[in-house]
Amino acid sequence: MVKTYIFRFLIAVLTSIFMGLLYMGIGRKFMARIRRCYAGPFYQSYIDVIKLFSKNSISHNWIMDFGVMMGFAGIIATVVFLPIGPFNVFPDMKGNIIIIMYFMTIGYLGMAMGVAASGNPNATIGIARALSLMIGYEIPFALSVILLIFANRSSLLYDMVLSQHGSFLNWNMFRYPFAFAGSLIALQGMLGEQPFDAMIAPAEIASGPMVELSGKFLGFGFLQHASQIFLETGIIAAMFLGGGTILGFFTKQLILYLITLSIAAVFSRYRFEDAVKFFWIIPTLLVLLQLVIFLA
Amino acid sequence: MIGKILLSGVLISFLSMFVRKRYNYFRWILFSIYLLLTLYFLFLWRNSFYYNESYNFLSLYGLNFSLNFKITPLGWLFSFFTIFLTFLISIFSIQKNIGEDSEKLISFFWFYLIVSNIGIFFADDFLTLFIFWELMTFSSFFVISPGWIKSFRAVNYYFVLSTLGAFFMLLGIGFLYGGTKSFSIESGYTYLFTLFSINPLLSVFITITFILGFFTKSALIPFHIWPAQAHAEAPDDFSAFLSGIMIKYGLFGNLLFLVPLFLLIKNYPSTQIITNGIPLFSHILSWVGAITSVIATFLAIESNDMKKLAAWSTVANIGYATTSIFILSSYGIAGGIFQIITHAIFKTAIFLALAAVKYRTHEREMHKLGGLAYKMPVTFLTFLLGIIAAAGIPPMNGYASKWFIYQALLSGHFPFLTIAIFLSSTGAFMYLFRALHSIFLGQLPEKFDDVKEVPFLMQIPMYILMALMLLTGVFPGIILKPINSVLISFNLQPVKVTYNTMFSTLSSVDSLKVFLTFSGSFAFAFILYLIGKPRKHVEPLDNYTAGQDPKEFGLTRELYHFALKFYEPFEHMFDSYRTNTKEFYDSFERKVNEFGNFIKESYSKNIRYSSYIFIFALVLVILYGWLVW
Amino acid sequence: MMIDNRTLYIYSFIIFLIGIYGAITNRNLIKILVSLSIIETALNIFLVSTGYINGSNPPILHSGMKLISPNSINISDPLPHALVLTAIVIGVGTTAIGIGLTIKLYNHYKTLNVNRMGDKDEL
Amino acid sequence: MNYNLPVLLIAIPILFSFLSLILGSFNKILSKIILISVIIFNIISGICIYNSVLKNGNILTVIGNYLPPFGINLISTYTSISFLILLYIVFLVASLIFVSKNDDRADKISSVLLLYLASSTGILLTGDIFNLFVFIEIFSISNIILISIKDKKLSIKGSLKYLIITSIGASLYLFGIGFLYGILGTLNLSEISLNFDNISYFSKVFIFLFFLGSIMAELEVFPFNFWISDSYAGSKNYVNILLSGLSSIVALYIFIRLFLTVFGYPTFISFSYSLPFNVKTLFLTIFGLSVIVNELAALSSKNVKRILGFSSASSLSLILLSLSTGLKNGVMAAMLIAISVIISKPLLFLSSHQIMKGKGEKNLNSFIDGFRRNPLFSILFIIGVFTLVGFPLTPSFWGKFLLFISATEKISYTTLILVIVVFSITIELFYYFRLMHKLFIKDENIKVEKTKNNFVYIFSGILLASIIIFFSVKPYFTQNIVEKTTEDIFDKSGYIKSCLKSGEIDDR
Repeated sequence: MVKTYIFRFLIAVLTSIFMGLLYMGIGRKFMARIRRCYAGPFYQSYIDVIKLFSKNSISHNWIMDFGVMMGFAGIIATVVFLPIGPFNVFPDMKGNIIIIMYFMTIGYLGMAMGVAASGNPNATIGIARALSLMIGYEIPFALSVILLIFANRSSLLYDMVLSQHGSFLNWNMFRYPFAFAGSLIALQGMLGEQPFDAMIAPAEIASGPMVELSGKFLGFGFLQHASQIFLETGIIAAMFLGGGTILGFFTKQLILYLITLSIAAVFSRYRFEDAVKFFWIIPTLLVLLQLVIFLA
Repeated sequence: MIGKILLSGVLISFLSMFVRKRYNYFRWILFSIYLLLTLYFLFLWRNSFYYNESYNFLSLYGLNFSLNFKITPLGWLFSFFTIFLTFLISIFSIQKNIGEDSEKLISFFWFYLIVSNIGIFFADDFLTLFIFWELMTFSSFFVISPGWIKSFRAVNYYFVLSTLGAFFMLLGIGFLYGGTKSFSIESGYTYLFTLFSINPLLSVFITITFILGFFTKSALIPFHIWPAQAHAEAPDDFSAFLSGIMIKYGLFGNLLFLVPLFLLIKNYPSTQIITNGIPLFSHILSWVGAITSVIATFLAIESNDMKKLAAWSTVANIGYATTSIFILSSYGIAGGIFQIITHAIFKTAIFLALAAVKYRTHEREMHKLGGLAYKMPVTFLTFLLGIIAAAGIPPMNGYASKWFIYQALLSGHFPFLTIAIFLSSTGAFMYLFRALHSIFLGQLPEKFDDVKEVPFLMQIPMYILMALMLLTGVFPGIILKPINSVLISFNLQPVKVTYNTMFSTLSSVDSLKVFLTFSGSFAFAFILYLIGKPRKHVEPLDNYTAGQDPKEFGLTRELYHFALKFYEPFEHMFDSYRTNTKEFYDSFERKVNEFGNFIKESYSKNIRYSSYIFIFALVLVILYGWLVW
Repeated sequence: MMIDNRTLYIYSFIIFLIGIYGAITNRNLIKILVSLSIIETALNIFLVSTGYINGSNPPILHSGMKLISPNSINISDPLPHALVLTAIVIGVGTTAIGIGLTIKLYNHYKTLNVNRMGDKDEL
Repeated sequence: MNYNLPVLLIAIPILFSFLSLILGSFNKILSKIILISVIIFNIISGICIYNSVLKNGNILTVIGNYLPPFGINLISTYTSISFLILLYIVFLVASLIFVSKNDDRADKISSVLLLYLASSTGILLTGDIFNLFVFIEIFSISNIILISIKDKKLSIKGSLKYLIITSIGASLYLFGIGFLYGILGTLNLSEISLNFDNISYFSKVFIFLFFLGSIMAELEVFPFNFWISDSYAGSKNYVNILLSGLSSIVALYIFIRLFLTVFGYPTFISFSYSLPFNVKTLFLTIFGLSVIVNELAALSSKNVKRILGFSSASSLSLILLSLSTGLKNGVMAAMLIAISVIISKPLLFLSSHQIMKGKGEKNLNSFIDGFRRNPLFSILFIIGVFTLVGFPLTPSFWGKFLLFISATEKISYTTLILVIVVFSITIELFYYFRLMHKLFIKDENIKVEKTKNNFVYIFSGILLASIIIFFSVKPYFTQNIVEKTTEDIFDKSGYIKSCLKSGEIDDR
């Protein structure tokens, strides 16, 4: 029985890495198109990862290695709990949303710890910004999760998906439009895309947390970002777009990612305390409005 | 049997007074042996519930004052985990006191704290509860400020607030005694329940006196300022006891008296206003808990002193526990008690780690520390696991209790309470990482280059606590089974739980599988790490100045440690509505002093004033007599 | 005009009030002590007047008076007179001590004015 | 044990007080010996009176063979005897301290002390209202002299204030007696209490106000306690002990005897037709106000003796407050608190004096580093504070507990006052613990030498502390004392019967 779990675990992890890198490659080409210039082939990100893992790298102490590994492990562990379309690693815990939300924080904690151990002040300033931004976008995201839990009387993503099958009209996107808008903005913050990427602002803090990472550590960061894209878009897809078959699920993820990229291409960077204020006002009010409508 | 334990505690405390100053640590060995004994007895009684014992003291005119104890499941659970954690703390403080020739008094009063701890948890009637409550307040006064000048200002918030609360509770007990002619808690809240319909004003007044008594002790909204002061100033191992155990007495009081009262009201809703399925009163109290946790989290984000930060996080966690207790559903109460126990475990771990840091560096301000992880790996690991548990991240026990609270809140349809709890738990992650980074990661200052790991005796409690956190995290059933027996004593239906999975209406979690997935993915990452080219170790400073000697640039390692104003922009967001309750209490005290001065001034300055007072008094008496006749 | 008990009571009460007024409003310590003795005298008048019975003889048993039954002799009640005696003695005692202390106080403060006696440092 | 022993208790101290003046002029030691021997004699005879009162109830001593309603008589009930013994213990402590100090005016002071002893015993035993006035006057005069012994600015000012207020009080008292005599025609306490009920309503109010006004000064109640701040700060240490310990016992006894037994306060609480105007609210307001005001004054004063003075005044008004609830429990609570206050107050004065021995200025900071300097007396100080403040299992804890229980039957005026009492107790706890905290402040670098305490202080300190511990450890002993005193206070008829049993009631 354990063998099947390990086998399913590997499938989930590898698909998340593979698809994540694919989305990044397509995303890069998409951004280049918007800026009317040409980007490398869509498989460019695979090459980068293989290149990074083959170069030698420097590290300051054992906590840096331990932290980066822990960060990546956290994100993979969360992906395991995400129902990729109909496929589930654990039959009895089909995508418990609360576990996913809390497991993500392990990813952040691991990465933050590894980067902070590098001793570079730019890295820690980046992490401080990332964390305060996190408290910003978590509120609207949590509100929409609560709304859906109240709607389906269960906190399993699987049940949320079940409630949406049938014609695409009864997707949650249409049933709770405001909540969908709020969580889309939250997704923007989660992925750390353009308007809310104060934490890796290259100009101010030399790309923040990644300042000390080199070689395979940067590779780990890359992979973590890739599976993070796969995870977050997967959650929103499951919650609001009724993740159907595997292929349908992937396409929905890609569409969501491209939407965030298109917003990113247009907006310039927010100061992160204004970003937090923005998160606490507009998306939260949207989802609150939806909640009030639902409760009334 | 309980009486013998208490008596032996008092006797040993006098015995410990005669140990000479040089062998100070021998006192603590005595203390931990005593704790081990009590632990053994407690373990013996684990299923002999409802065994009671009474010692008759004084019977003045039919009022028989007697101390009587009863082992209730709630009392047993609380006393077991508190004594166990104090045992760990006492091992830690043996080592801490080897060097110091600390005052004889501290260990003397520690015994009284433990005696009152057992007394409170096993008290069967109000009189015993009040006696040990007073004993605990008086003895904790001396331990928090053993003669340090600065610590008096800190401890007097705690002392004045808790004595005020205790005496208001005495007023409430008086009223209940008026009604029921007996001190038993059981008849107390049934009488109060019937009183709600007859004379609502009096019953609300009585409940408020009890709320004052319990909420001052467990530091909720209007009285939330004393933990930050008391913890910062108390001796380090005592602040572990203070925040791990002493702050729980208020919650124990709630569970003992207020929760059964509200359950009664909930089951037979007569005139009481029922909102959202629970009485309005307890709904307000759960809101008080939620607001405390949010405010405490934001204050913790701003604090730069590591022990103040930990104290504020205790206040926040107590806020969660109160919110979930006052939802009155079986999941709510189970979640609350579970949160209290897990919080006690990981908060003791965090505070012991902080005490170890202070033992080595004698420094409390976080920006003066840094990079201690490279020198003190064991303390770093304890602190890390404590942080993971405090933030409620899955493999550790913090997650299990948070999960329970969410189930209670969500199934009970309290959306806004869930948001408040969620806000404070994400906020918790912010200030916990701040502590982790500023103390353990970042740059190691020159003066701490020769800092060594804490001696082995101090490491034992850390190992045990780490193992405990993981164990209760992966197998939550260990703690949930006794909690179920407590729920049965509240005649609520128990929570469905096996040793490693927790079920609820919304979803179920198998924490063993969660732990296995995490370790599996960690192994996967480790394999990936081995595939990559081996890394080269480089000194951090060589990196920035590209090999040149940083001393020429006048750069010391401290300059590179970013810790002072960690979340400064985030704090500026709240500048406009920053109310300072400490200011309020200080000004209140100043006014009382001025008024007292005015009275004294008017007397002793000269007889002229006193004659005015004399005439005024005479007129008052005559007027009074004339009006009242 | 025969002065009966009622008017005596009122007079003594008025003198008492005068004494009280004097004790309160005076600044000079000696004047306060004088008003204290005024109160004493008011009291004594009051006490004696309680024993007075209208139209009765002074309570001295001379040889001619036969002692048949207490009600028949028309004498005023002797007991308050005895009380007044002790009250006067006590009044004298208190005033003597008062004046002794005022002299001592004068040596310290060099003034008898009550207002200027309270000096700050003793608080 | 014949019936005339109580008279000796008063006569011998007066006789020897004058003898000590004469003998003292030859040699100071003689007057000290007289003082100690008289106090020992009084204690021994007091104890055997106590036994006889236990055996056969109240003892009536008739003086000059005038049967009770006429002449002066001494009546020793259970309350007065137990108060007497407490009084003698505190007086023994004070006189021991006085003897240990060599003072050139020793003979004069010992004669005043003996007068003090005689008058306080007289107050406790007398059965006649005018006789009570005479003893009160002697008592206050000896008080004035004792306060002014220290011959400092502050002490003389304090004694003068005390003189003014007590003489006004005494005059009010005389007015009361005159008025009472005018109506009832008798001076004997028991006869007054016998037909006090059928006095007209208006005159009852007058008598009441006069007597209340007279003893408020002695009881240190709010409008008349302005003498505390100077006399406590100014007077000598053993005088403070006398003031705080003895004068509060005596004042308390006068209040109990006059209001509870003679005027029958408890009876008219329940069905108050005899004194219709609401005396309970009047008492509660005055005493509640005085508790909170004394506490505030104590909180803000810096001089330690002044703090202890004001706090003794506030605990006295707390006792009066619980007495004025008029319930049986209330009076019992008052007795319990009274026992612990009367013994712990002198202990506090004693130990604080020793702790601040070296220091010039007697303010708060002289307590710093007290524990290392003088460990014995700091522990005694802590014991004293714990008993006064109501540490669990001490008599005052049971007293306060009983007070809270008895007064909160239903929401009434008393609960409002109790809320004030709660605040005042917290304030009291605050400033005592502030003092105790200062004891433990120590800075390592300066070496502190232990102060040498002379034997008398140690002996009396340990004596008082052991009495307190004895009371709290053996609760049954305290319990039957308190129950018997409450019984004795409440049975007005028993008091009258024991007084007038030997003579027939005059048919006037």
